[in-house]
Amino acid sequence: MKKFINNPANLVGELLEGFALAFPEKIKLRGKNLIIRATPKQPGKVGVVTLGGSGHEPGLSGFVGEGLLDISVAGGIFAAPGGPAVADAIKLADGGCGVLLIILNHAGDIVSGNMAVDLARRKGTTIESVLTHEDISTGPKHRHENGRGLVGFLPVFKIAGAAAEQGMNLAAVRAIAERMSANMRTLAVAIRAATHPATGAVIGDPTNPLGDSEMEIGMGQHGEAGVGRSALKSADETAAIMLDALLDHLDVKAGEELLVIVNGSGATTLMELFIVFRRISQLLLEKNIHITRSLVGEYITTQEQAGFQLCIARMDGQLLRLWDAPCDSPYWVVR
Amino acid sequence: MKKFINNPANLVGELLEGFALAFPEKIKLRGKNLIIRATPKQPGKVGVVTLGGSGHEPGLSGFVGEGLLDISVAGGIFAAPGGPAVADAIKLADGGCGVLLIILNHAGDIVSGNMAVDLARRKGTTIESVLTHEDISTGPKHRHENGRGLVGFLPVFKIAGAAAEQGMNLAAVRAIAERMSANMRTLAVAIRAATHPATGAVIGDPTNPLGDSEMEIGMGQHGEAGVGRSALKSADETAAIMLDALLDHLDVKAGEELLVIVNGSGATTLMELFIVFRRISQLLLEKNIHITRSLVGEYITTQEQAGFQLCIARMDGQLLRLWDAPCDSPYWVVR
Amino acid sequence: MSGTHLAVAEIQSMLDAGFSEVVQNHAQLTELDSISGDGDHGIAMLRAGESVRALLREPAKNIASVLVAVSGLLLSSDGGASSALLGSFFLGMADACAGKNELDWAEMSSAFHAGLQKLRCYTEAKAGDKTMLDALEPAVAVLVSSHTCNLTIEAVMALAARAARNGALQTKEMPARFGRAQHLGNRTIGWQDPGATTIALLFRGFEKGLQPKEHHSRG
Amino acid sequence: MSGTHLAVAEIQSMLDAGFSEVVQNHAQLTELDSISGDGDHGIAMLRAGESVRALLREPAKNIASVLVAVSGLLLSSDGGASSALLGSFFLGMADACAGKNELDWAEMSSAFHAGLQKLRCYTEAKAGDKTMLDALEPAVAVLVSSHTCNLTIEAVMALAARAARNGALQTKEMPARFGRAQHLGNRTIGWQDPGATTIALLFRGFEKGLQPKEHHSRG
Ligand SMILES: Nc1ncnc2c1ncn2[C@@H]1O[C@H](COP(=O)(O)OP(=O)(O)O)[C@@H](O)[C@H]1O
Ligand SMILES: Nc1ncnc2c1ncn2[C@@H]1O[C@H](COP(=O)(O)OP(=O)(O)O)[C@@H](O)[C@H]1O
Ligand SMILES: [Mg+2]
Ligand SMILES: [Mg+2]
Ligand SMILES: [Mg+2]
Ligand SMILES: [Mg+2]
Repeated sequence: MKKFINNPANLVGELLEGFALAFPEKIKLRGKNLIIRATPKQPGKVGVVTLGGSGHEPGLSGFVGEGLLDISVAGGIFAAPGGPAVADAIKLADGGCGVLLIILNHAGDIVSGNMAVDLARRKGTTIESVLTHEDISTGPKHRHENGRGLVGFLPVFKIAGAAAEQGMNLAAVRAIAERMSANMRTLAVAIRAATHPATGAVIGDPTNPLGDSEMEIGMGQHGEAGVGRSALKSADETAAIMLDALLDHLDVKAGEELLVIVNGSGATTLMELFIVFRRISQLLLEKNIHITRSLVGEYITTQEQAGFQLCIARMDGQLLRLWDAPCDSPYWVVR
Repeated sequence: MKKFINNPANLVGELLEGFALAFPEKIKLRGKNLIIRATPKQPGKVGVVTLGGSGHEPGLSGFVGEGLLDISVAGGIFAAPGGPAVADAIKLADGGCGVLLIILNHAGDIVSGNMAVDLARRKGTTIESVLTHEDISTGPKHRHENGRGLVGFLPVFKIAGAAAEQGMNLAAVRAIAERMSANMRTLAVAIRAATHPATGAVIGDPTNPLGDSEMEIGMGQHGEAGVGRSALKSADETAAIMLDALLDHLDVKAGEELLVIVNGSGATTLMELFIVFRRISQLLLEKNIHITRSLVGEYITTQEQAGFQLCIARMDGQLLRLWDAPCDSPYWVVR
Repeated sequence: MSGTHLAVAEIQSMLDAGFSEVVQNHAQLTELDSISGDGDHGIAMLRAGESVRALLREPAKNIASVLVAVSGLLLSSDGGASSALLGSFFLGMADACAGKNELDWAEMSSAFHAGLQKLRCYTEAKAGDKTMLDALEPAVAVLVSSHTCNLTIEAVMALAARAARNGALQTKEMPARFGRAQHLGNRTIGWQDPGATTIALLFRGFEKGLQPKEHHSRG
Repeated sequence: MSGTHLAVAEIQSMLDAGFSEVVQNHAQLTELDSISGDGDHGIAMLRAGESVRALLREPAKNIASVLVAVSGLLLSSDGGASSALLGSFFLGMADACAGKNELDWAEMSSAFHAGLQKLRCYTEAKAGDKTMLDALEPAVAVLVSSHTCNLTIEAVMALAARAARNGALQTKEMPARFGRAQHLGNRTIGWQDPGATTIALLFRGFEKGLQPKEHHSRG
């Protein structure tokens, strides 16, 4: 895969440096891989930290800023950062009121996140964590706790970030982040696999590549193969299949209000995402379900993977107020 | 090219509908193809309007909103809208103080823009226009007025939008938009051509496709072939070649301050754009040229074209103040 | 060539035949535009052409109203440079036909000329620049210079169509100097300009549409 | 097997040989991870392995400090699940060696066991789940059960390496239940788990690193 890169061994270092240079008024690179706010949060408020692999830009570090994260710890390409670095971040983010660590459910993030929590606790920091695991393709109803963390990190960052900014205590920030996490569901679809940018190799079983007229529901954020291969369908048909599965899993009833996010995986155009969103809107209207808030864009990508993630979330008054609160990060600003 | 679409004949209608449904608090679709603000600008301020083809999302309609455009008139895929629709938009945007029409230099946009200006004048609207033509590959020094309008539309929208919002009169808004336009330069590079989403056909001379290890400096925003084909270079080398050409064309001297925009063409990842931006920063630092503001992201895309546009602009105090003014559009918010 | 007049229905069938040629050859137009432009010319012409043909099947008040409607469809098809320029062409023709229910050949040729003049308001391109003007200018020139000769309308339109075709063919040898293709310069040599090709198709259709079978002479 | 001790230098050369095997086979590891994971396991192991090997060439204070440093490099290599788990493994070994300048074989095997215990703090995976545990558990079990037998260190490590290799081979038949691959379930059958393969390589290297040539007996 043709790319504008230099030595593949330096990908992460160079991309983080470039990112920090591009947004000096919003964020800073601290040490090797801690993205911190340019102006730290005032002490006396709960810190909010996350961790995750690189190669998914703008996720996750693009959402460090006022009203969102305090620190994002960036790992290698598609690889979680180590626990000690995360523990350092937790310490740094602690303004005396403890820290909430948001972990996306992926093997490496769990291992490093848990290790960091251990290390931070041993150093006396008050630390709680919340897990996002809203993928329904890997987390069917009877074991939803197994689901991967996909674009649903964004509402959880937003809610936790806003709650912390407003001065809620750690228990309250954690509780509302959990509520957001428990009330969202995501499903992904892909029509083209990603490559690993350091090797250029396509991710996926070479003996069973995604055909030219196939799509795969459930393909992971790292290009991991999914479970629902089928013939490529139209935007409208795909939207309907995915929406139905999500509504069923979250058990949404007529009359309810939903947040809807359509997240492009990298190579899929905004044009396509709008066409998908249009159909989602129509279908929800037919079902008398109201879209109360929405986002369409690229929040977490996987190189040149083509496809999208559809996320729905049940909102309530408090969640909506926090969702609407101002924030100011490189890739999401709310006035 | 695999895409999530429905009937190709309905691409534009569906994408505009979806776009409007996704951002109801910011924009509305009026008629077939006018994207207007959800809450119109107060009367007594200059209106700011643009026109351009679709298939380049989020450009141009993603930048309708407070502090930016009042109306964007969307054309067909890669095709300018007709003059009468643009004239309607101008009429609608006129709050009694006249309208500035921002035209990107592309054949169809010029024809329709000029026709709209004629029609609007005949109807008695006070209308001025400004042309963006900052591409240096098609606008060499001795005939820079020939250059295509690329991502430089964004600073011009921002400056004109902020000036209008602040209550400047039409002559002043036009003058400062012209100053912004005259002080910017863009160069594009591509490593993979786009397809037309309605036909799926690759754009470019089929007898001379871009090779697997080639890049093309100067490839257009619609996938039109460029002029500088060469072996694919590293991110750092490419950045240096492009930056040097731009600095020379704009005649930038040590000690000056620049705005730098790196715009991804669609398939190129933010990761790559950051790596490019890093090198641009280093090179400018070496030359003692200061980056005073910067943007890295996708502001105008061309389907799955891979590559980026590098834009530099000479700023002054007034331009910087207008650049920093708040704005609130679907794809650009400044607090 | 004096003595023959074209009424609304004849104008409609001439236009219909013109757009029919264009619509039938849309794939070739897209292919040409893919090489040096952005690959959409045939798409634009197909969409506009089909809607124009549907419109031409409706009864019309007078000649100007037909031409205004054709122009409106071209302009509102949001089809880029070619649609906008063709839209302005038919608008110019319409202006010249204001208030008329039939045209004699002198009026007809000046309507074509007025169309060209209107189109020229929106582009500085001239024959030789590898654009639709390479086909349109010689075709209109034939109409203007021939209406005084003693030829039938069909014969003059056949000459105009031949001039358009030759003009389009000649664009093969030229480097583009206008439109998206201009930036490719010499790399466009060898390929016919898409817009000029459309004009040639349009006039070929006009010629066919004026063939005696459809043509009701009012001698 | 009593009476032999490993000093810092021997531990270093054992570790070095282990990571050398892993580094040499990184491409295979990436290939396996491309099939059912995200195609980066070999990349992570190459990067971490090379930095570990560079570190092992430096003189070290004591055994625990070597192991802490190895663990630190694995953890700070930001290499995902496998690096984090291996990092915790060597951290657990280090804790067990605190204050020691040499290890007898009983101490050595309990250090390996402590490593496994530490690793288990961070995953619930067990042999049978198609993860690195399928190789690591049986290998450590051999060390733990054999240090009481009358065998040389080399011989025990050879048995452990064989157990690791067999464990890794067995993952071929299993559906994944942990890590990124879990979601593919049965579609992973037929492919060896990348992490288990790494463990097998590591122990094959440990065996080589303890070969008499490098091994200074203190009998
Ligand atoms: N400035 C111009 N003057 C004259 N003709 C032009 C101009 N720009 C484009 N054309 C004509 O339009 C044709 C391209 O039309 P089309 O592809 O439909 O529009 P676009 O360039 O907007 O994609 C060209 O082949 C050329 O004949
Ligand atoms: N939860 C887990 N428990 C035990 N081993 C795991 C777990 N997750 C991953 N692994 C091991 O790690 C290997 C993948 O490592 P690697 O590709 O480097 O990490 P990542 O999955 O973060 O990309 C798997 O093959 C498996 O052996
Ligand atoms: Mg990984
Ligand atoms: Mg076009
Ligand atoms: Mg075109
Ligand atoms: Mg992996």
